[in-house]
Amino acid sequence: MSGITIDNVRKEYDSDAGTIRAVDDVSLDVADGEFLTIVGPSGSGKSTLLRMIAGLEDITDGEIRIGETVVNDIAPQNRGVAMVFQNYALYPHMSVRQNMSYGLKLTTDLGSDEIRRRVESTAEMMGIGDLLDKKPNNLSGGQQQRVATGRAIVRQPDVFLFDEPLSNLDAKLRLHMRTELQRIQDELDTTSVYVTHDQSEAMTMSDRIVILSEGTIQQVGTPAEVYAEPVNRFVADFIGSPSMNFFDVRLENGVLQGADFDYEIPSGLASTVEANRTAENLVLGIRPEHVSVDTEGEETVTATLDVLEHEGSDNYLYLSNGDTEWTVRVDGSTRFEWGESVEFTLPAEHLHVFDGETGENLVADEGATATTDGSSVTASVRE
Amino acid sequence: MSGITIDNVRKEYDSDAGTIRAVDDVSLDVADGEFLTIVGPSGSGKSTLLRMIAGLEDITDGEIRIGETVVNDIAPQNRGVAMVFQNYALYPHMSVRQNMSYGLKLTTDLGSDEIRRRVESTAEMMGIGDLLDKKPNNLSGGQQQRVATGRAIVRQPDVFLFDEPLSNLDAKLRLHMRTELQRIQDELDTTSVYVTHDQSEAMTMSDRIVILSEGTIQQVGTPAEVYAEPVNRFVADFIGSPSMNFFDVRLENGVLQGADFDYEIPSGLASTVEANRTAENLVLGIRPEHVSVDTEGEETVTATLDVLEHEGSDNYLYLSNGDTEWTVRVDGSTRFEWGESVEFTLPAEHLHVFDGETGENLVADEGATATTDGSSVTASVRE
Amino acid sequence: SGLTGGGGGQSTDSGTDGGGSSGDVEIDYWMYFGAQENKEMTQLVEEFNSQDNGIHVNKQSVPFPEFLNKLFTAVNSGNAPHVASYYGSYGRHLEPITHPIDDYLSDGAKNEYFDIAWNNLQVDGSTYALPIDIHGKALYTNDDVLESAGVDPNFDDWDAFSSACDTIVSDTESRAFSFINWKVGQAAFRAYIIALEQAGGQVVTGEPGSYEVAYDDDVGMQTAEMMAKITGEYGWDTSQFQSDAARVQDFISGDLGMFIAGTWSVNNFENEDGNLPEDLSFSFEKPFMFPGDGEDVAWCESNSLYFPKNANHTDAEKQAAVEFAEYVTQNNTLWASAGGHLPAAKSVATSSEVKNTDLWQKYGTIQTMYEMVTNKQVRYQPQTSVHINSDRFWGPFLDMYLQNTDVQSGVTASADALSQALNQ
Amino acid sequence: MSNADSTQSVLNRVTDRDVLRRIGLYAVMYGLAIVFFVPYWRMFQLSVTPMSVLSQGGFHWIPPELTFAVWQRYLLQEPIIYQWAFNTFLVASITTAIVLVVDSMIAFSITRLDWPGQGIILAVIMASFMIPGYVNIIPLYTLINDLGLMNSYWAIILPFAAGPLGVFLLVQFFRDIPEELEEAARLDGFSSLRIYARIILPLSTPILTALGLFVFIWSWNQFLWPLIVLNDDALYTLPIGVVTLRDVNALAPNVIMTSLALASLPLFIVFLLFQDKLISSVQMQAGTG
Amino acid sequence: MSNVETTGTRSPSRWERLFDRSTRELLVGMLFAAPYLVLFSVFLLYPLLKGLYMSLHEWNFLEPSKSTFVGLENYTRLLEDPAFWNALWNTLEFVGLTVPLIVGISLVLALGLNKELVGSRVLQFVYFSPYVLTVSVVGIVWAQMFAQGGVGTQYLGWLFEGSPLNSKFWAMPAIVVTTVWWQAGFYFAVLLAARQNVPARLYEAARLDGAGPWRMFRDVTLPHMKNALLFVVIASTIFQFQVFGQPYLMTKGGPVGSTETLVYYLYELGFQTRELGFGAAVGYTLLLILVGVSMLNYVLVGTNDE
Ligand SMILES: Nc1ncnc2c1ncn2[C@@H]1O[C@H](COP(=O)(O)OP(=O)(O)OP(=O)(O)O)[C@@H](O)[C@H]1O
Ligand SMILES: Nc1ncnc2c1ncn2[C@@H]1O[C@H](COP(=O)(O)OP(=O)(O)OP(=O)(O)O)[C@@H](O)[C@H]1O
Ligand SMILES: O=P(O)(O)OC[C@H](O)CO
Ligand SMILES: [Mg+2]
Ligand SMILES: [Mg+2]
Repeated sequence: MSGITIDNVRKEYDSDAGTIRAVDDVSLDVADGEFLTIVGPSGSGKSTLLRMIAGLEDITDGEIRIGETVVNDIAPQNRGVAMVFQNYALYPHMSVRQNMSYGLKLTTDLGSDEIRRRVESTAEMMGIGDLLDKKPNNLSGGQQQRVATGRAIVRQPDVFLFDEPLSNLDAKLRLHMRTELQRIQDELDTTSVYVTHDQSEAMTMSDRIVILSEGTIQQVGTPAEVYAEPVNRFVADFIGSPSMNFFDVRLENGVLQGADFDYEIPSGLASTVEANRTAENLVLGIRPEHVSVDTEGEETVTATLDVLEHEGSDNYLYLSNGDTEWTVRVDGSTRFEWGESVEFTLPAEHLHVFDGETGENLVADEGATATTDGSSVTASVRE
Repeated sequence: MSGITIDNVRKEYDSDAGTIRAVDDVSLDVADGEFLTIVGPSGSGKSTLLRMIAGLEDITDGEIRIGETVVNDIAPQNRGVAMVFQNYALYPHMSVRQNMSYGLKLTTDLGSDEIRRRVESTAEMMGIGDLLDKKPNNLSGGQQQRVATGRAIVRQPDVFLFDEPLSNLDAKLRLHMRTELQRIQDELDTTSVYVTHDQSEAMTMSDRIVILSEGTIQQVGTPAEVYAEPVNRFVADFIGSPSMNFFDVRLENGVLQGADFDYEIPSGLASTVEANRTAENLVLGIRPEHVSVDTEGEETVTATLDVLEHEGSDNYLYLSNGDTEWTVRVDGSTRFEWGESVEFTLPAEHLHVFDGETGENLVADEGATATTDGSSVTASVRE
Repeated sequence: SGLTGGGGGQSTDSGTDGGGSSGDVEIDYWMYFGAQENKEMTQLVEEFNSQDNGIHVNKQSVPFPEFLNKLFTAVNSGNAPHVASYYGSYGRHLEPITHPIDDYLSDGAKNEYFDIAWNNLQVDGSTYALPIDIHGKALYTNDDVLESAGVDPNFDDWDAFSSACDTIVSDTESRAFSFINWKVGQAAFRAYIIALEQAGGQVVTGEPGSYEVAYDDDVGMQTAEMMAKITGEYGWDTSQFQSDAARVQDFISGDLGMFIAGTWSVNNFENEDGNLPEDLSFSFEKPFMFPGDGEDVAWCESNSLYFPKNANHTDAEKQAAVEFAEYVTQNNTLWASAGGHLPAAKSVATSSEVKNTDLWQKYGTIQTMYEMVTNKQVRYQPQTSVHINSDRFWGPFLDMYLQNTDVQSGVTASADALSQALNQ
Repeated sequence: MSNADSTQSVLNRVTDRDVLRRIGLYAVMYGLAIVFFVPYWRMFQLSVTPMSVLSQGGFHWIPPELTFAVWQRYLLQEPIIYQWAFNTFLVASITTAIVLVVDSMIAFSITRLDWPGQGIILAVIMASFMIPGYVNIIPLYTLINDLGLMNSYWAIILPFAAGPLGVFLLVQFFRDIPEELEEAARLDGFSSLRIYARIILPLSTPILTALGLFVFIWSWNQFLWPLIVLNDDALYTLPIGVVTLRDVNALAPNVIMTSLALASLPLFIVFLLFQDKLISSVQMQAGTG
Repeated sequence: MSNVETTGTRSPSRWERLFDRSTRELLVGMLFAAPYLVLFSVFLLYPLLKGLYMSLHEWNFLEPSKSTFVGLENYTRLLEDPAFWNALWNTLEFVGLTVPLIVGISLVLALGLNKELVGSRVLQFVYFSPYVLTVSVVGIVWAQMFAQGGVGTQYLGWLFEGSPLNSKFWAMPAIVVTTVWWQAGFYFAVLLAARQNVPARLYEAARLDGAGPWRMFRDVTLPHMKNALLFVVIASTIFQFQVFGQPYLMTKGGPVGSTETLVYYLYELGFQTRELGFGAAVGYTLLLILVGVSMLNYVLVGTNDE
């Protein structure tokens, strides 16, 4: 068991169109036993980073350590890592048992009895004890997922690597397997790096989240931190569903002036913005669930209800005034009529104001250190 | 413009393993201008029913009327229906314009100028005006979806049929397109039958929902009705996410006795159950969002927190006592520790008790008429 | 020709020949000639067509290996041509698919040809074909090789011949003698007949129509042994055949002193320009050096013109076909001067155009052939009703010569196959 | 090379062993390529070697003298090769056209229309897949003879077009065209003919190209059957034409090799132009096997 | 939407009223199927049946009506004909030598070319291109290669003393080599595709599991290529069973019948001696053998599929 240290790591691919910088100067510490999730849109370099840790890609520049050992030149099978792939990468012609014992046979000196024992107990733990003699093709997606995870677990590695392990499952099963993977990680307490493009997966599973974009780290922090205090507009947009509402605004005398609304904000907030901003134009952000239809504050915005969506115990309101559109989440029991005017407030503690040029969050607390320009990021692990 | 009447319709397929009854004696009225959704698990007969309306499948038995006309023997193109398919079924070798105008060319006497005009105005309305000369393969999934919908709209049919039109889109886009489709339907006010296996889609979009299982109708009703008053356990389980919690219980002297808990219920409720039940064993159901951790009632259940999932502004608690597992939704701001004991109540107005044998909801109000045995179902349209 | 180029009697083919006038009788003519012979026959046909005689001939080349087969099919399907070339001694084999022409021949036609050639074309008293030539096999000697070994090419008997061969082998780099010229059963068959008859044996006994195989007797066996020893014990020739025509190649390059080959083989000596190589000096000797006390006769054959059956052919066409055949067989000096054959028509054979060619004068191939014919030193192969030249029968002889099989079983296999075929 | 990325990353780790392995790989692959290339070289080399050199015997990789006389002869003076090439082209094109039209029609009928007995018919056609072409030649020969098709191109074209390969390939492919597409078309008012011509055929261009190339090449290269049914050298196709040239010119390797090279040239050009298509058509064929 | 030209329900057309739906489908279906079905029945099915009929007769080529029924006599004669057994044996020898060589070489080529090599397109061209040659070109070129002054005799002459085509022992191997050169490219292309379809992730998983190159080949590559390899074996077996062109052009079946194969034998009977009834019996026997071979193969494939 050991942590991972990633030090100024870069990865470049040569392609016909020139050099592609897939991972750009990334530094990151993963603590021993931590469950770290890397999220980001497609092509942001998540897989590349993970595969460098695994040893499946060369490291162009920088250093990766697992525990105390620099692994740059160590072959994958000797790094003490195990990986779970998106398509599971199970050997289709081998039984589940053979799939699980293959790595043990090749990389350890364990006797076949011992291997058998270990495979069987792992299979028990994964709930696939009765599938050991089946071929992967005869298993359901969820079962295959369990086998792939079991194959990683049975090797008792120092580090688990997951590359979108759940994305081939359907929605219900995905929810279920999330919980299951978390339970297992809680139990084994093995350092895990988990790649996904699904922010809700990242939010629900991880100790900490790394948000990548175009090969550079945007923010590192606990789920609560990145949700509540996104360092920039990219993170704010990426995390949370439905997405945060964004509006182009200017700030005049403590009043945010949008295209179709004006909104006065507390003077403390206004002065923080003034102090930090680099550009005239700003972006106001607020999450749908933070907009408040309790019209108790004096400062309100009014908009017309276009569509009401009823989902489970919530209602989503799609409102508009002029060309400005608002998404608002309210309780399912609240009644609204189509075409009705809805009045609402924007609670100051949930307001985000981003710089129009740099995209930086001008009002973020200084809790999580983060940058948008790819220089090093370190964050302590949440307890 | 016209409603649809489905009268004791049955569909059987011959297969090697004998006759498959894909749709079993279904009766249903769809009002003029209504947006009706058919949901159900895979293989429940949703597509088959829709395709019989379209004329793509023969009707084994029964009668389908569109407006006043019996359409059983009318060719698909002459039924005045237009359909949007799951994979869009765009002609890949034709431009968007050709895709949209082909049906008009073949089934109407419109001149090519008129067709051009109609195609262009529909394309404008769908926001694909600038894509008219592209081939479908060069479009994104969402754009293809718009083209497919546009192709249906341009024909100005009496009835729209949708077969899982959004299931090929990714989560965010799917949410967005839902809203868009609703807007369009509001605008055109054309009778629509919409098939999906995603209950949340059904809940958010429809005037009424039909829940199918194994070819028979389980319940027909507004989203609110089927959510609040599921007629049987199947519907209760199928509608809502995460699913309702179910527990095998017995009722002794007004006390529900589960494997790991006892819970006393109001006597009115208990006597309704007693009056309706056919079996000794019962199933208690309550939705995660209805479990209350405000421990103000005197009757409480206590369980240990296994996993806490933080999603957006909500927390999901996965609790257990003994072998009984509970899923509970609480507000995101509530703090809980792993391993903590949580005490909660089950509000009587949200309790469902199902018959252990028939699965029928023993405490459902008599609002929506529905049966579980495949006999005819009629429901009036919500205004 | 289009997709249905075959067609019936009224062929639509017009590519190669200038058009006759539209009222002409159209005649189809199939021939298997290749290389030089093809050119000359084409020229003869053109010559004939250019005459104003109301007949137009459309010729078609059909490859030799498939010729018989195609002819049978064509007759069978009612598409047969009016005239087809084939060997004169095949009258019996072709009799079911050809018709006699005695009613159509011009007066005295019989007397135009050497008797031996004419008689060969008679089947049960009817004339079935007209002969173009008489071609035979004899002994080619490469004079440079013989000279450098100090050997005189006049061999009267086997002893003289053997010692000459031994001398060549011992005194030069060259091999002495090859029994066959081409790697094909038919070549072995034709050379074997020469040696067999000189040894007093016969291929078959009895009359046409009731032949019995005879070469599986002692004489036949001994002759076959002699043949096999040439590449074996005697060491005069190698049992390797590097390509079908390798012996010809070896002869020209001086790697081989002598071989048995046909009059027409000179065609194969020509270089790219169609001339005989200047540095090649050779002669063509009568092949009467084989052991035994049989007759001194050599094998001969005639390219001939047959008249396939076809219900669509009119009498006028049949008449025209014979007219054409008479013309081609009686006006073919080219066939000698360029083709290397002795024409079967006496007057052509002895015409000055023929006698003045190098082949008559300098190399003596045609002259030697003429002498053998007039001295009655040539004989046709038996007129069997089976396709006697087939590799089925003579492949074993080739194999014996190449030391691939022993003589006993080779002769037996060959004789059995032929007997079986003759008795069917 | 879809998995180049993985191989790449494996091979990038430059160690001595990898370098050695790579050198070995190149040696084997290029060594085999050279061996494979030898017959081509010999064909070309002999075609430009004059008889004077050839009749000396002896062996050369590079002839001491060159002549393009024979090439000139066949390219400029004796047009017979052009005639044969044209014939072959005609036969191969017509065969290909018939196969594409007729096979796609029945494949459409079987996969996209619904009528009783289609299963049985398909089964019979598929079963005939097991019947090797040569088994039938004798009865087929008598049939062609009876039909009066001897010495005509139909004798080559029609039996070839009756083969089940195209039906097999197209049935597989058509089955994979989403049914929704056809249903959408039916709702749009397409007739069956229109669905076939406007939807199925345009969508099948990859498989039709592959099948077409394949049939074209097979038909172009047919040997035994044209040898049996064609009589007239003006009607010959290249493959049998060159064999008769050999019989006539058996002595002159340069002449024979030139004719062979000329006979191979057209398909070589086709291959150069369509290398990827052809190879993928081979692979498609295997995919059905 | 109340205005003109909406796509409303219409009444059935005449064609719809005349025939019910299934009749219409049948008519249209047959219309599309007919052209091929005619070709198929006339030029494939009919000859197949006629072949059976002919094989039971002593067939008179010139006058088929005079053919006599002989029952199974042609077949019994066949079984007693040493030439048949010789041809069968030669064919088995040819197939037995050719198929393993083709499989081996095409596998080597496919695996090698799967790596990224400089010039891989050229290599692919060289390996595959012989396949587009006609057998007459292949046969004649290779006959030259094995003839006097040919490459084969020049460098390997010591093996067979002169030309292998003259040797009872070496003639068949020479034909085999020729065939491998001609055909390997086809199967190479098939196997290359199969190799490229092996998911790259599996190699990564195997790397993490500690597998070396041999293990990866044995445990990942081979199992994935199994079906393609089986196709190659089956297809090449069936195709090579019908070898004709090469012996026809290179050896005429010799020396001493050592390269006379079944189809060659069939060809001689049918088209040289015109014993059509007997030839048809040979054809049917060949068919039975090949169907047997396919069956055997299908059984093998069947038991191997999970
Ligand atoms: N082998 C390669 N050669 C060249 N470029 C590559 C290679 N692998 C990845 N890239 C490029 O590197 C960048 C990062 O790719 P990577 O696969 O790490 O993204 P990702 O975040 O995992 O995306 P996804 O969510 O789609 O899996 C992309 O621009 C990609 O095109
Ligand atoms: N053409 C057919 N032949 C035989 N059985 C069929 C056919 N089409 C559908 N079925 C069967 O009919 C039943 C209902 O199928 P249907 O496609 O209507 O289900 P569905 O509810 O649309 O499912 P899904 O959500 O998977 O699309 C299934 O059991 C299916 O197997
Ligand atoms: O006559 P071909 O060209 O079909 O030849 C078939 C081959 O000889 C089989 O190896
Ligand atoms: Mg990735
Ligand atoms: Mg469906």
